[in-house]
Amino acid sequence: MSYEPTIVGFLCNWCSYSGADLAGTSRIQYPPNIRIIRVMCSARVDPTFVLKALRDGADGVLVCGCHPGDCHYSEGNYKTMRRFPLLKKLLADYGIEDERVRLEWVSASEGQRFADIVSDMTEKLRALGPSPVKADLAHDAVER
Amino acid sequence: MAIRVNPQLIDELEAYGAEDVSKCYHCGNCSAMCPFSQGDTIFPRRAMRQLQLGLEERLQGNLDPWLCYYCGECSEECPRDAEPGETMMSLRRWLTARYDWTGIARAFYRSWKTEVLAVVVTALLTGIAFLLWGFSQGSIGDYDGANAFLPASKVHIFDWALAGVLLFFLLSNCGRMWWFTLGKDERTRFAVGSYLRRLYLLPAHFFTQMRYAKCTRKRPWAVHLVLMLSYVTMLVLIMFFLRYMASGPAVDWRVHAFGLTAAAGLLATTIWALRGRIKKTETHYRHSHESDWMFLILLIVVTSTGVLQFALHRSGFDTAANIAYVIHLMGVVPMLGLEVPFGKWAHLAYRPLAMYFAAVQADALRARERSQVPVGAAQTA
Amino acid sequence: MDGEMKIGVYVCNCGTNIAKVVDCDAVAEAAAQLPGVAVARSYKYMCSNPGQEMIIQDIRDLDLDRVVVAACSPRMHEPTFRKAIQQAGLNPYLLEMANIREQCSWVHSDPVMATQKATALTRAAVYRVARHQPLEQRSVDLCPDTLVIGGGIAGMSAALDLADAGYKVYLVEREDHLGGNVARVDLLAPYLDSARDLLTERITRVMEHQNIDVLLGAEVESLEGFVGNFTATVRGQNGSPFRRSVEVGNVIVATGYKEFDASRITYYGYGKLPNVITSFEFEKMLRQGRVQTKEGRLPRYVAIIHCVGSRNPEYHTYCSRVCCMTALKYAHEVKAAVPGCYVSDVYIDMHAFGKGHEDFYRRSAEVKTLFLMYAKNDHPVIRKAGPNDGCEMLIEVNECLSGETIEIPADLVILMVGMEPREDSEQVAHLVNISRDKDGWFIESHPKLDPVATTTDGIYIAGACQFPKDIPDSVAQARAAAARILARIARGKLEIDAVFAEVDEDRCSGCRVCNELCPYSAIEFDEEKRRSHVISALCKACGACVAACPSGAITARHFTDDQIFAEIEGVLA
Amino acid sequence: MADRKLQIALYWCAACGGCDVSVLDTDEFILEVDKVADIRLWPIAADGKYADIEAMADGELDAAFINGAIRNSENEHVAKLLRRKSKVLVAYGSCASFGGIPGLANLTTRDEILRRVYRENPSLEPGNTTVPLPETTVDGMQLTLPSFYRRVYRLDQVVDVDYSIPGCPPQPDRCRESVLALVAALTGQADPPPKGSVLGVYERALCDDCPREKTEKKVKRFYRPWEIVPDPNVCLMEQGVFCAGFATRSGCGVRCPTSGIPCRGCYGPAPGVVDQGAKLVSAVASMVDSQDPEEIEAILATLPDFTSFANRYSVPSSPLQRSHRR
Repeated sequence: MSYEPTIVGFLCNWCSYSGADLAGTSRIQYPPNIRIIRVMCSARVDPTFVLKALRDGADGVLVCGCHPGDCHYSEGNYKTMRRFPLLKKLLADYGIEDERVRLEWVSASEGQRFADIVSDMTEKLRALGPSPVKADLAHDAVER
Repeated sequence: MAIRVNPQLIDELEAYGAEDVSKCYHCGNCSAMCPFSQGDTIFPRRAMRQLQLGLEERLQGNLDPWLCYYCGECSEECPRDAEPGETMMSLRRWLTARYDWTGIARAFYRSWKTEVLAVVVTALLTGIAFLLWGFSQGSIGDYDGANAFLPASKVHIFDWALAGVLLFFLLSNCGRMWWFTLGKDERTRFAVGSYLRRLYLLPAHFFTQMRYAKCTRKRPWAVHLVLMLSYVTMLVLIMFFLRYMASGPAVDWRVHAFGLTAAAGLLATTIWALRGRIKKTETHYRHSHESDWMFLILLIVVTSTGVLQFALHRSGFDTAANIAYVIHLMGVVPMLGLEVPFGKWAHLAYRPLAMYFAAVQADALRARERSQVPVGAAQTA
Repeated sequence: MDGEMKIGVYVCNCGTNIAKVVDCDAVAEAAAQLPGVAVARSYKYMCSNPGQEMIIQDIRDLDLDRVVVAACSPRMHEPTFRKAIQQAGLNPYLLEMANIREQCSWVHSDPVMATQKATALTRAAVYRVARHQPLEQRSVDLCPDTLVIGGGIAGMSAALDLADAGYKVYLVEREDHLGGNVARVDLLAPYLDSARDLLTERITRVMEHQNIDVLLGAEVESLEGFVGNFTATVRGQNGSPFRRSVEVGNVIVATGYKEFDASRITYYGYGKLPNVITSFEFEKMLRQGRVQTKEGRLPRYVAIIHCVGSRNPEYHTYCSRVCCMTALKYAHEVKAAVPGCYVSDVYIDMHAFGKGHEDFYRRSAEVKTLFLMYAKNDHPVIRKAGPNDGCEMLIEVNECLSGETIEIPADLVILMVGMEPREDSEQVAHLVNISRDKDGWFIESHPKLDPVATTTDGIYIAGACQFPKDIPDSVAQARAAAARILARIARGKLEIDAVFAEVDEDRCSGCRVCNELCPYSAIEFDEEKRRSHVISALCKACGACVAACPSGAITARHFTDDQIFAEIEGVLA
Repeated sequence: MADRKLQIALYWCAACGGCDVSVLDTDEFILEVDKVADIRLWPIAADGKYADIEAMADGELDAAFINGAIRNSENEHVAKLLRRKSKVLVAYGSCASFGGIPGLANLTTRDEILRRVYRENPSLEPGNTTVPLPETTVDGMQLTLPSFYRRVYRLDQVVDVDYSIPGCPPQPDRCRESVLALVAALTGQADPPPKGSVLGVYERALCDDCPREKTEKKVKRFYRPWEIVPDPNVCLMEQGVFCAGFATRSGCGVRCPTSGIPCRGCYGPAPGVVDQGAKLVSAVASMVDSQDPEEIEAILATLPDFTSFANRYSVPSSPLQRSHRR
């Protein structure tokens, strides 16, 4: 049986979520592996969400916000931009592969871009294989 | 190499009756509904576009105007009232003027005064000449016989002379037409084979007007065919059987049967056309250039006087018959001498020629495409 | 409490829009099994009246306390369903939508996978809604005055409507005169009426209007606050410099456009050939009543070239919309000014979309304008004419309609330069906090349903700053903006979304990490209590501070950690 | 005063011993405890064998205080044993509560640790390649050792825990308070705190008790403590010294920051916070004063070994709990 990755996407309401909606209204097809969660701004994405998603079995996490300079809240996406390198350091130390967590800028007019990102990420995760986190922790509980 | 346009051309064409062509924005409705516009041809729009742009050379070498018989449907369908039909008509006038090396045609088309003047003067001269000559031949009381005022045998010779002059001008202009359309184009200049193969089209189109018959509307074609056949019949009779027509108390029915039918045909159609143009009954009668009126007036005059003199002579009024005859000739001479080579009549030669040339052109183009096929294939491969 | 919770789940088929890919019944059945779900239905059109009725009835009959609608994007119908459940007496915030159309059925074709995804999204919505709390809308007073940025035809029209309704308007114009780009124009297509007359009436009314405070030679320096309560600082530099701050409730941005710089295009010889000029330079000639070449001669041949900088991948791909009719107008004006002059109009397509435009096009053809069509990627080329060409320049065009490469004479060439966003559109966008599209035009809140408002509440756009527009369209949009604002003023109070951030003062340790973060300076630090707190009216609920608060003392109403955790568990369960 | 003495046990699992010392640091308070309780097991201070515990009836103990994390099978065995024998089980100190310093081992692997310690350690006697094994035979004798687990667990990941008293070690006063509270509960003089309560802590983050002055935070560069002499009155974070205080529960008495040492977060996350590390990521990042990706990278590069600062005491408590590297 072939493995299908599950991606949890945190999209900012103003640009990226609208962009994803635009992909819909323009019927641009992309893999159904992503599950989108709407937040008002990418800056609302607490790194805890990312860890939680991985903990609960996500194979990848995608965070999307407005392009730098275009944030509906003027600077929210810069806050996300600052957070990500640190989050990546943390994840690397926990042995999470870099490809699993991704930050992208998608504007309200970039339905195609959003679809491309999801397709690309899905491809990469298929190649990478399932995330070990959930299984590992289940295993830890039964065998020390 | 870019072609230099002549912005004035479109103004020049106004004198020939093309007034609305600038309105055309090439939506293609006319091409869509014209039966002559097949496949990717842009008939009648190509010529209209060349006219709008002022591509004089291209236009002069374009046969399209002759391929149109002016059924008038395009003009009716045109969303912008650009009158494609009438534009083609005007282009035919313009081309006639272009083909004519003497410049007479141009003068006639551009100013009806000149035309009328020329016709009137010629008529008067003819009148005077025949009167003087008549009195030197016999008595005005005699229509035929030894003492005939205008002896058919001699008039016959005059006819031939006139025909000679007419043919000279007409043929030389046809020569120019060939040069403009095919001669200049090295692809078609020496296509001897195709010239021979297609030759049959000349008589075919001349006598049947078969292309006209293809138009959606049949009536104009019928009328035109009757007119044209009657005219040709009459021409033949005059050229070869004049003596029998004017012959003696005894009626030669072999000739008269034709003569009278032709006369009837001519009268009927001419009157139909005149009525049409006055009442603007049909699209192709909506616009009338001076030359159209001249054409019909001369025709009706000549036909009626012809019939008249016959009637008078048969009913024994020879003097009156002779006078009618002179008037008849006063119409015939300007008609044949001026209108046929330099006026609307010329199309009796240009049209069939155009069909013929068009066929040759088509052959040439097809041959060219065939020769290009491998190239095309190579490109697509 | 999950025990007694009663959630209603409604799966919309959206005709076949959702149902053709997603098995809506299966989604509903799956939802029915979830904890707290009292009823789960699938229906043709949830947004239809019967659809909403169904929800309302269920709420009443089964006394549901929470509702999930799995349908289109919440950006589309959340307000609809919030109203619906409100009618049934539920707090509007006890609703959650699952986006199974835009983000599922429309973008996926595999029914199995799509149905799985739709089920997951619906599950997430159920988990989430179970953690929703009822929230109360707040209303604040709003200042009835309006700030209009830009004194062009759009700005003035909006200002007049607002002022006529009896409200104060501050009209800020950078130049020392009103009128904007229209003031640079002679006659107007398609009726060839005078732009001057049109403007004079507007300008005099604006200048004399007691409710309009015209600030010429001035710029807006900063805009603080939020809808209903903005504070703008206006700085005037020319004349006697001043800086004043005005209180306004709404803002209309009508900053217009600037024309494309023709010298960016080399192949038309603009700047090198003296008689190649732009449309605006020609307007100037017309206004001065002298149509002539640089050498002062009357042109015999005038050529007009369309789409200069527009519909061109190298410059702007969009159509500038006004040039076609303006070009036709020139044909008329040239013929009028120089009788017997030949005008050729070199175009790609003739865009005659507006009222009276098609007739105008026809009339222009009747005055014997020579229309030459060139292909989008095959522009004409202009060169200096030789001594015996009898004209200044020759234009070579590959003419599409004839298929010929032709050469037309020209003494004067007019380049129809397109419109582009002003150089400072980016600063303006930041100033009023709105977004720009890829070309730099301001983005409206909805391209079809709300082309006047922006994503920032209280900021409206009018005229060509949004996209190239002709005068009627600009004025229409301007007056629509005015109407929108008047409608709001009429309501007196201003309903503000109940979604905002809150600091739990018992948990705040006063570390002040959040203070720096708020783009709306909605977070205040109370030196007394040594706690931070949020001014809810200023808060726009972005949640940046919530994520940043190291002690978890800030909650985002309606986007709490709990609710989002629930959603994560939902999509992954 | 209770008629019968309370029966209690203190035990250390994977720990440094600091927790036991912190108990001793309560000084004569021990004697107060002794008045009301019999200490049945306290390896560091009193005699007592596992056998004695095994001999007890289930629930015979009133309370057992376990410090240290679960690193090997012995830790788990004793933890489970005490759980069975005790009415109330208390996770004492940060290791038992969050995994603590031993928990950092979860960022690497068992094999790596054994290799480093028994093969590469410079202090090994040359040629000695002995690695401890669960079972060995020495001259016909079967010797067993507790097996060394793949990872470190916090106490409540292997047994059910009633209360926890965080701190590395718990501050003596807090220890005293919480013990008294428990005694009161166990002797029926007060209602027992709700199960799962964290004792000996405050409800806010450290900054609330930190005397250093706080303003808005913008940082262009971070410093290790020895790199600068920090202003004693200004928030360390604002001076670029990484201090986990604002993401750490107060209760310690702000001993580190008041003595110029940045907080390392031993008291664990503030109430309601899932993971200290994640919170520190967003909080620290939001102080970075730049909008340019390169500059941001550069500034964050001045925070070496970030994770072992962010989750210094809480790796096994983070949602990811351990490294998942393959």
